[in-house]
Amino acid sequence: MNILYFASIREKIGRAEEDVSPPPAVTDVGKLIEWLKRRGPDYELALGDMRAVRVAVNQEHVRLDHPVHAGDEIALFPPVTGG
Amino acid sequence: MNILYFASIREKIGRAEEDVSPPPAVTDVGKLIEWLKRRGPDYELALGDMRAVRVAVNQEHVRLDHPVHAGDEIALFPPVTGG
Amino acid sequence: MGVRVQREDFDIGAEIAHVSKEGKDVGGIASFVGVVRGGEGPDAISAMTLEHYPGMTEKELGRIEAEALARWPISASLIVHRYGRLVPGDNIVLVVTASRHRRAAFEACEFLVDWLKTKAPFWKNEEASDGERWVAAHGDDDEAAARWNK
Amino acid sequence: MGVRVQREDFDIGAEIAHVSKEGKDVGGIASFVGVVRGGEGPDAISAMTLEHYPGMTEKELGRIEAEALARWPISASLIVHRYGRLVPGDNIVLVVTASRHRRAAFEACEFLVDWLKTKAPFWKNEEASDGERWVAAHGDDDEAAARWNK
Repeated sequence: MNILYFASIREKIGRAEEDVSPPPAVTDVGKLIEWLKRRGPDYELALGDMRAVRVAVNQEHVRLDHPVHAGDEIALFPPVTGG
Repeated sequence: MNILYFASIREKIGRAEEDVSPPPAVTDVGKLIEWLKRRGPDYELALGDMRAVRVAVNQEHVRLDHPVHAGDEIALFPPVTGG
Repeated sequence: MGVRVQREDFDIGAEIAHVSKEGKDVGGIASFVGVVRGGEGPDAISAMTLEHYPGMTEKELGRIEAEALARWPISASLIVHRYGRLVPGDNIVLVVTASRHRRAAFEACEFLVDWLKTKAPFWKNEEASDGERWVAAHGDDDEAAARWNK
Repeated sequence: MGVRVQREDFDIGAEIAHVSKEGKDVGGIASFVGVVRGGEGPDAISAMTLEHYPGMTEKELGRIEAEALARWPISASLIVHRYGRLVPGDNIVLVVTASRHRRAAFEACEFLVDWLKTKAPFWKNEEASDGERWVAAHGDDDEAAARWNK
């Protein structure tokens, strides 16, 4: 699945986008984030405070229990600040 | 004094402006209008329904008891309809 | 700050840019353009002519603008009102208000537009298929302007 | 009807004229331009950069516009939002709504602007004398947007 990072989360992780293949146990957004946080301190820093993380799956805002599948476009970003 | 007519009142009276010298007894707007109405049927038609006549003296909206003097610019017009 | 009454059309983009530059610490510019409605059917007008009282109109528009500036924190504003014969699609009036805060800009702009539609010394003569007529003052617009007195 | 997200500036006059012509039976066009505030003192910013989520942004703006069209009798509308690095005085966003009635045009325009300021997927990075920082989402704007849910 393709993961996009935006704004401060993108800066902390150090990349805008990556393709990942999590294990089959990663079935929803919450589990995906827990899995990502174990990839290193940058991920832990970027995703540690879940109150400041928002998620979109295939460009729709979703909650942590939303399922994820191979082929999904998953975006992680801080709360929007508007234009 | 200089009298200006606008819109439907101008059309009924048949002129946009005239200089008049009413007698000394014409001391306020109400008396001026009564005096004008005696000048002919066009004036009577234009000024007969006082609910549809508004008055400005020297470019300020006034009531019928407002005094008039030689040298004043007096405007008679229907209620405004806005832009 | 400014008020103009003119026969000519106005350049909306240039006017808004000017107000935006004139104001200090501007965050938002609200504007409104009133245009001549065409429509279809028996009520459709083919043209309208706005008559006004030169000199007094500018004074009254200036007073309206001053009132808006007293009620809202507006850093720059403009009213341009046309007179003369206009056809459907033509611009009639432009109101622009710039402020640090968008809410103030919107409210002052709407206040000015409501006022202009009811209190500004213009008289409207409409041309339709059955001839021309002077428009009578009506109540809806007075109601809209009355909102602001509450 | 239309939504555009672009790096380039927009031509306010041309956009308003286009919306005015596109709409049927238009009597008034309300518009709002949001610009980068400069200001003075320690809070003053020297530049800001808007980041967005290409594709999702356009979808969300399209939804907002559809909601406005469902709530008010709007005959034409436009949202143009810029992204990238902007300096004080630069245009950020343009919202234009055209309607037969001025009240509908104003309300729909203000609704869209409130929404854009809180819900549109943009992230703002501000540059000031003491460095740059990501702006945190704040409460005032949410309150303004919440007005419309009452």
